[in-house]
Amino acid sequence: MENTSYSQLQATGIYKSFGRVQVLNGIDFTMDTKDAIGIVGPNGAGKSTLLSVLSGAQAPSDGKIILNNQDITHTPARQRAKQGLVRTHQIPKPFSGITVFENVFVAAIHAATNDREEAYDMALESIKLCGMLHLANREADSIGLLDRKRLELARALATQPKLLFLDEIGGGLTEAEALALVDTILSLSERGIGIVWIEHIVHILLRVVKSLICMDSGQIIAQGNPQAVMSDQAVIQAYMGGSVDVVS
Amino acid sequence: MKIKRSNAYSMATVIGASLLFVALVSAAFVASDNVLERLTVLFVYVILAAMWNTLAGFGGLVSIGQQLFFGLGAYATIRLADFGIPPFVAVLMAALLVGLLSWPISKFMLHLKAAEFGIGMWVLASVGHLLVNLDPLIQGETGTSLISLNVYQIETRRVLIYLAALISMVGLLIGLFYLLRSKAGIAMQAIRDNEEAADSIGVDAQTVKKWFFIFAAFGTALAGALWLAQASSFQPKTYFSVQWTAYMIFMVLVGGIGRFEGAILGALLFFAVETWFAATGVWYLVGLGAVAVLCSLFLPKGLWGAIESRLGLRLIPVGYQVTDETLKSHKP
Amino acid sequence: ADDDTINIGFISPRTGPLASFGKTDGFVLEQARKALADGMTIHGKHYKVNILDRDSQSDPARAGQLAKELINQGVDLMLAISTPEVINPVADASEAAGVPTLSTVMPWEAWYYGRGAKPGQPSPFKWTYHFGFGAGEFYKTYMSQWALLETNKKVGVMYPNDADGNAIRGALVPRFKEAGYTVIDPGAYETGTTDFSSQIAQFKAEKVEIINSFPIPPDFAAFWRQAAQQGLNRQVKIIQIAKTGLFPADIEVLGSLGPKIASAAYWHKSFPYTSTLTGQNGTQLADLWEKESGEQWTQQLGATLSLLDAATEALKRAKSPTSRSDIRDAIATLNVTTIGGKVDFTSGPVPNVSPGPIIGAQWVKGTGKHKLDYVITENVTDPNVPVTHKLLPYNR
Amino acid sequence: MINSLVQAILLGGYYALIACGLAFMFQVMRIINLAHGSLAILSAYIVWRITDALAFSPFVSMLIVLPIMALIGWLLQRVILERASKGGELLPVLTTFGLSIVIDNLLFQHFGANTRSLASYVGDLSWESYEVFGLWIGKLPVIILCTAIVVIGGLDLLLRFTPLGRQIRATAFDPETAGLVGIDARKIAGISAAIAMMTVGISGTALGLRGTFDAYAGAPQLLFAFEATIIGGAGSLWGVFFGGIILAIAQSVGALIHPQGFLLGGHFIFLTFLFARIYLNRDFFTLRHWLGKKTTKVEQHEN
Amino acid sequence: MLSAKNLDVRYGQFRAVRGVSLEVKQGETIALIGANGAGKSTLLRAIAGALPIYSGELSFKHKVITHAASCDRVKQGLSLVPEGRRLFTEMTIEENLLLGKTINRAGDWDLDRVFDTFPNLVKRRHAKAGSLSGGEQQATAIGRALMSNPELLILDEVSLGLSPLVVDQVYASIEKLRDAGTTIILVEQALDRAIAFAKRAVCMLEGRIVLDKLTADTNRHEITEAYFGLQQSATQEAS
Ligand SMILES: Nc1ncnc2c1ncn2[C@@H]1O[C@H](COP(=O)(O)OP(=O)(O)OP(=O)(O)O)[C@@H](O)[C@H]1O
Ligand SMILES: Nc1ncnc2c1ncn2[C@@H]1O[C@H](COP(=O)(O)OP(=O)(O)OP(=O)(O)O)[C@@H](O)[C@H]1O
Ligand SMILES: [Mg+2]
Ligand SMILES: [Mg+2]
Repeated sequence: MENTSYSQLQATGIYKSFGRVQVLNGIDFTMDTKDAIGIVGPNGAGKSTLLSVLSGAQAPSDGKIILNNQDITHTPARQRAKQGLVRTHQIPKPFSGITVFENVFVAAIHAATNDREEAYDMALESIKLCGMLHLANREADSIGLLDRKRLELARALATQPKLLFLDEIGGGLTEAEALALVDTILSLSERGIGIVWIEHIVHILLRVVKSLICMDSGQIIAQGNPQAVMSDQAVIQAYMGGSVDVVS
Repeated sequence: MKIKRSNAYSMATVIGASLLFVALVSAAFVASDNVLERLTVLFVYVILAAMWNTLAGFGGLVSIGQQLFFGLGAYATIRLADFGIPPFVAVLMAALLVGLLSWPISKFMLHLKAAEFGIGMWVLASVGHLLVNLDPLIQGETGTSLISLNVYQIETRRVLIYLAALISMVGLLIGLFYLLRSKAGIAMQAIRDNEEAADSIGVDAQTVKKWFFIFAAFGTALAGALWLAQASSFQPKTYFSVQWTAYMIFMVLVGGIGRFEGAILGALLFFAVETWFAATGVWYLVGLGAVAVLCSLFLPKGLWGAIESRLGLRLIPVGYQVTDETLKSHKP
Repeated sequence: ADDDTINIGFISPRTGPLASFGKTDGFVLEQARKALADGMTIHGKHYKVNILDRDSQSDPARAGQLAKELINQGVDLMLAISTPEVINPVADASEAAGVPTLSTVMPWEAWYYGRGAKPGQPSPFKWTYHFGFGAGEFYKTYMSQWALLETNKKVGVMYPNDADGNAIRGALVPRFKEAGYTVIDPGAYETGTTDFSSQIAQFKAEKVEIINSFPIPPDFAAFWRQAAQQGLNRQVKIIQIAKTGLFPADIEVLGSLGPKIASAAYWHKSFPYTSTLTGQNGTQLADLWEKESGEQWTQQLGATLSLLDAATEALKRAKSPTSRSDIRDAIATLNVTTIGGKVDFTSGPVPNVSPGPIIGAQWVKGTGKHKLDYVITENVTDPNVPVTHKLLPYNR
Repeated sequence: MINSLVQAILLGGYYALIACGLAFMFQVMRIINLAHGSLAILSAYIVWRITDALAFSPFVSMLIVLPIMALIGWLLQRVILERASKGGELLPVLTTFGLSIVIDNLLFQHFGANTRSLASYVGDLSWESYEVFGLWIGKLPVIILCTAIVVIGGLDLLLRFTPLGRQIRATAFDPETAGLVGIDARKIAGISAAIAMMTVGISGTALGLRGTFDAYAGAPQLLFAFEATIIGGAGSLWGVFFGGIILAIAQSVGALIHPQGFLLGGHFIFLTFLFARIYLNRDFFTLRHWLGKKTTKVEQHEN
Repeated sequence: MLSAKNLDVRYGQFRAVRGVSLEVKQGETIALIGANGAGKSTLLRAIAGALPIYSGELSFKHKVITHAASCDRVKQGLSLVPEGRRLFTEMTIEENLLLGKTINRAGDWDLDRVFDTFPNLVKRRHAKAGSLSGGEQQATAIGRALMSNPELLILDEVSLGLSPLVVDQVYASIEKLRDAGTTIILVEQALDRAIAFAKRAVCMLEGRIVLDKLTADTNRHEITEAYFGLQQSATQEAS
């Protein structure tokens, strides 16, 4: 397991269990921090859990996580966030008692910069990028579910991430909205932000990612070129079924 | 300007508050004894309400055990005075000591969630009380008195305590104001709403909570020490009584929880109610309880919350408002 | 205050947990106001007398605040009664403000040492005075009471960690020992304790025949019921309690365990004195109360009236009854007999204190209209009080 | 020593009984009822009033009081808790705190300052005892302990295995969604509160029988109940039973160490449990993992 | 079967649903579409009784239910799978499903059948719902609604968060329901799927219904058109 010189996120032998339930079963996973990677897999495969482990919200039961040659297995989430490793939550967790702007601002001022003016700009910028400017002064508990998901994204963006973990932020969008989202993510990717995106709407995902991972029962069952992964027999069996929703 | 943090009202508030402060300072030399003594009590109430609001309103940490710090503040004052430290120095030192003590306490207590925190604090207050009872100087519930204050002439003493309370209150309120407007202030509210999410965006929840906790402990201890200074008697049961927290809850609930102005308004109201109705005894207490219940049910944001949403009045803003121009300028 | 009105502040616990002390105060004040309706003539000058009574609500913080308010309203004399929770904060406020204050009904040691006075040093108090029982009186009374029955002289003591308990422990335990008693002291307990099995076990093992305690009513009920469950009641000949047992209701709740509990009274309706203020004697006062309220008399009736007696006597003796310092001087040299007995500040054990009687008594099954009667068994601290009954052993 | 232990267990039965209503509301209805102690005193007063006025045995009076308490619970839910719990987790805490002040003082206003007890109405039962192997075991504490077992066991079965129990839990968790699956949420919430208050009625009677009470006696009862509840953990109501007993044993041990240690002992065990739960839980998983996987211990992060 | 006249639903001052009228006939299947924030969930929740109706009238099977409690609506056969699942997270899957049976309406849905339909739930049946993955939760939520044997089943964001395989399974089972004559309203953002499944498409925009047609008579283009105005600006804003 020798370290490579360029910037890289590397997870080796990740196990995670909740009591008796074994959720992650030896995940090995490496990515360049500028990659855009998609993760698919049946419900309950452990995708979100993997994300939690990588972002530091949960500690792995076993395994090692290395970012840029540095062991971050035991680094708490808040420090990973400051190092540029940020996630969104599948079930949104807004700060419901403060406004949308404040939600995003608190992220900017704590993870990205100490300068207030700069943080204002960063916050406004990410809110704008997520198309929520008109909601900026609304209290976060008065916005609907999809806006909450957008808020998750805006908040994560305001931390000026280097590596962004997205957990099902495209669900429930109309097609036009989804396409807009794709544009947003692509632009992030072009800026050199690494993306790990969990999504069930495969055709949207495939517009963004260069490489795809499919998980099942806490293991990676296929990874690499998206087209190849999607036509993998194991993937079709575990994930796609006879679905019409194939690569378009 | 992209973000507004103050408004026309808040400018007026600053001026008004400064004038009021000057007036209150000069009152020390002209007002009647009774007025000075009552105002001292009011200042202590304002401190108590503001400190509880700091924890519960902005941090979601509902403590039913703030009497711990109130009592310890008074106790430490007695102890220090017994060592021969001049009483007013002892008051400040006591508050600082209790603030210091609250740091290790915070290490444990802040890991607790919601109700466990609240009740845990209550139990801790009870432990503090029982431990203070073991001190031979205090002689258990017998207590003792801060007789070293008797060296001052009654007039001097009254004025000194009044000024000490006034300055403490103003200092703590200003401190609180800056704390809330700082980056820790907004972080505290984020933690209140969802600690895990706050953690995921780089907020150091334990540290932020710790500072709020220590600040509130310090302020509450100062209030306890001041109360002792103006009452002289120290009986542990009195100072470690949950009733102090009940008063704090009442003031904050009625005034407006999570609102800077609310705590102050609540303290004023409580003070007024106490002044006028306390003599009615049982019915006064029944009334206090009933008003607290009604307020929490029908005015969950308190009187100030109602005023704020009715009139759009924000005297002491601690939040962030994106200006209309910014909103417009970003629209295509 | 204007020159021909004397204002007296009066603070007592009328509501809250200590309300059984203050229950009769309204009635006694009414008697006093009637007597003072025409004012007082002192050194040839006529004064109106105004009593401003306040309810501390059993809250010491409030008691202190009320005292300050009354002081600022210009009272000439402050009175405080019943328990350290009322008296100490009031006395402290008065001491700070220089207002003469008279109080009664708490052990004077807790009043004196509990407010920062140190033994052997001069009194730090210039304005505050207290009369009534103290540990020394309890000692005399107990010695006299316990000698009435044949026992093995083993005393189990249960003193809580409160003002009364601490004042009593320090003063009594060594003296019991000197007097030849074996004292089994498990140590101070915190009020609110609900299980006393270790103390009970110890008392049983040591075969104590006398128990002495200063508990609050809930603690005593818990203790004594558990003691009975453990069979301790069968070996105890004298159960001598103070504080609980002042009022009949405290004993009634014990049901069949209540009668024959020994007690000590700071006042009893058969005290042979009359009030200097109202002219009533004990029986008249108690009967009037029973008639008006329908409830059994309590020793608080006489205690409150004796405070008012002493206060008015001091006023009469003051050079000018509207000058705080003159009143203070009058109190300092006061020597009168009130409905509660002698109040004498000229010869106290410490300055500012006049010790008063505490008479041995016992609760027995009622023979008249009450469930329990309170009878006098001993009178060493005031021989003028007639002994009416023999002390009955508890376990028979 | 053994005697102390036996006494502690008996006392623990009382704590469990007084705690179970609180725990029911806390664990199941998610309401922290700070008026719990005051309500227990209220019920004790009602039992006392009926017993005194009608010369019934307190046990009979209790049977009369149970429906009254149920009604009080139902009203409490409808008038106060329903609204309060909409405002989040904190609001009921504050509301019931206010309520307890109201109840205490109204009780004082109505019943006055005298200490009361139910013990004088049951003859010598309050202090009679069995003598077993040289141990004296009070009859009343045994009755109370058994009652605690029956009440807690009954509630536990009700909650776990009956449709009503399921509906109660669901309603407490999310009344709106409960409505969407066809539960009459208001009715069920009312029933839950009524059940909780009936247990409070029982514990109030126990309180009145074993000790004395006055209008302000609620607060310490509340604290004991809370300690038992939290020591017992949030798992099931049985936890509360053991919580009560552990609390009582800790108090006894505290009293053995230092005469003033009775209450302190209870508080310390409470705090110990509280923190042990936070810290051990984390270790617990890693420990299991450690044994299973034979890898180095992995520290868990706070989150 | 369901008839809404001029429904208005508000959050405080904000009118989220504005004068919506909608007739649903027995056996119909309706796809409710609309942009994010159009008011779909609000409308459905108001129909199910989870939100108060500000004005207008709602009737179900010829009975006015404008102000009926949500549990009474379930009793009459109206069941909602809410957006965001809203499971009882501290209870097991099985308990969640059994709760759906609180109103024991006649019909053939029971535990076994739900587990047949969602086999991925079987091995987790005694797990707390809160510990499930998003998709497992969605399946449980649908199962719970089915347990009451509804006549009108309303599904808000049916396939949100489900893997394609499970989406297929879910659709297979609601197709069975549809074919058995159950009336269904669903919110589905995957237009193709919605059009393929439903006989009628209803499109909302800013709280109003702007299109209501049989799917046979319309096409993707017309539907996208229906909320185009909003879409265009959203796209611009985001890019
Ligand atoms: N609790 C609430 N308080 C205030 N406004 C709300 C609330 N919930 C939703 N809204 C607002 O009501 C409008 C309609 O929301 P609704 O959730 O019904 O839309 P929707 O069509 O279901 O959208 P989505 O596709 O996001 O689920 C939105 O503007 C939203 O911001
Ligand atoms: N805190 C927890 N306790 C117990 N089990 C858990 C916990 N969190 C997740 N699980 C279990 O771990 C498995 C993986 O969950 P995870 O949320 O990672 O799935 P996922 O791949 O994200 O699925 P989905 O696509 O449905 O979101 C699931 O079976 C879930 O029930
Ligand atoms: Mg997931
Ligand atoms: Mg919706």
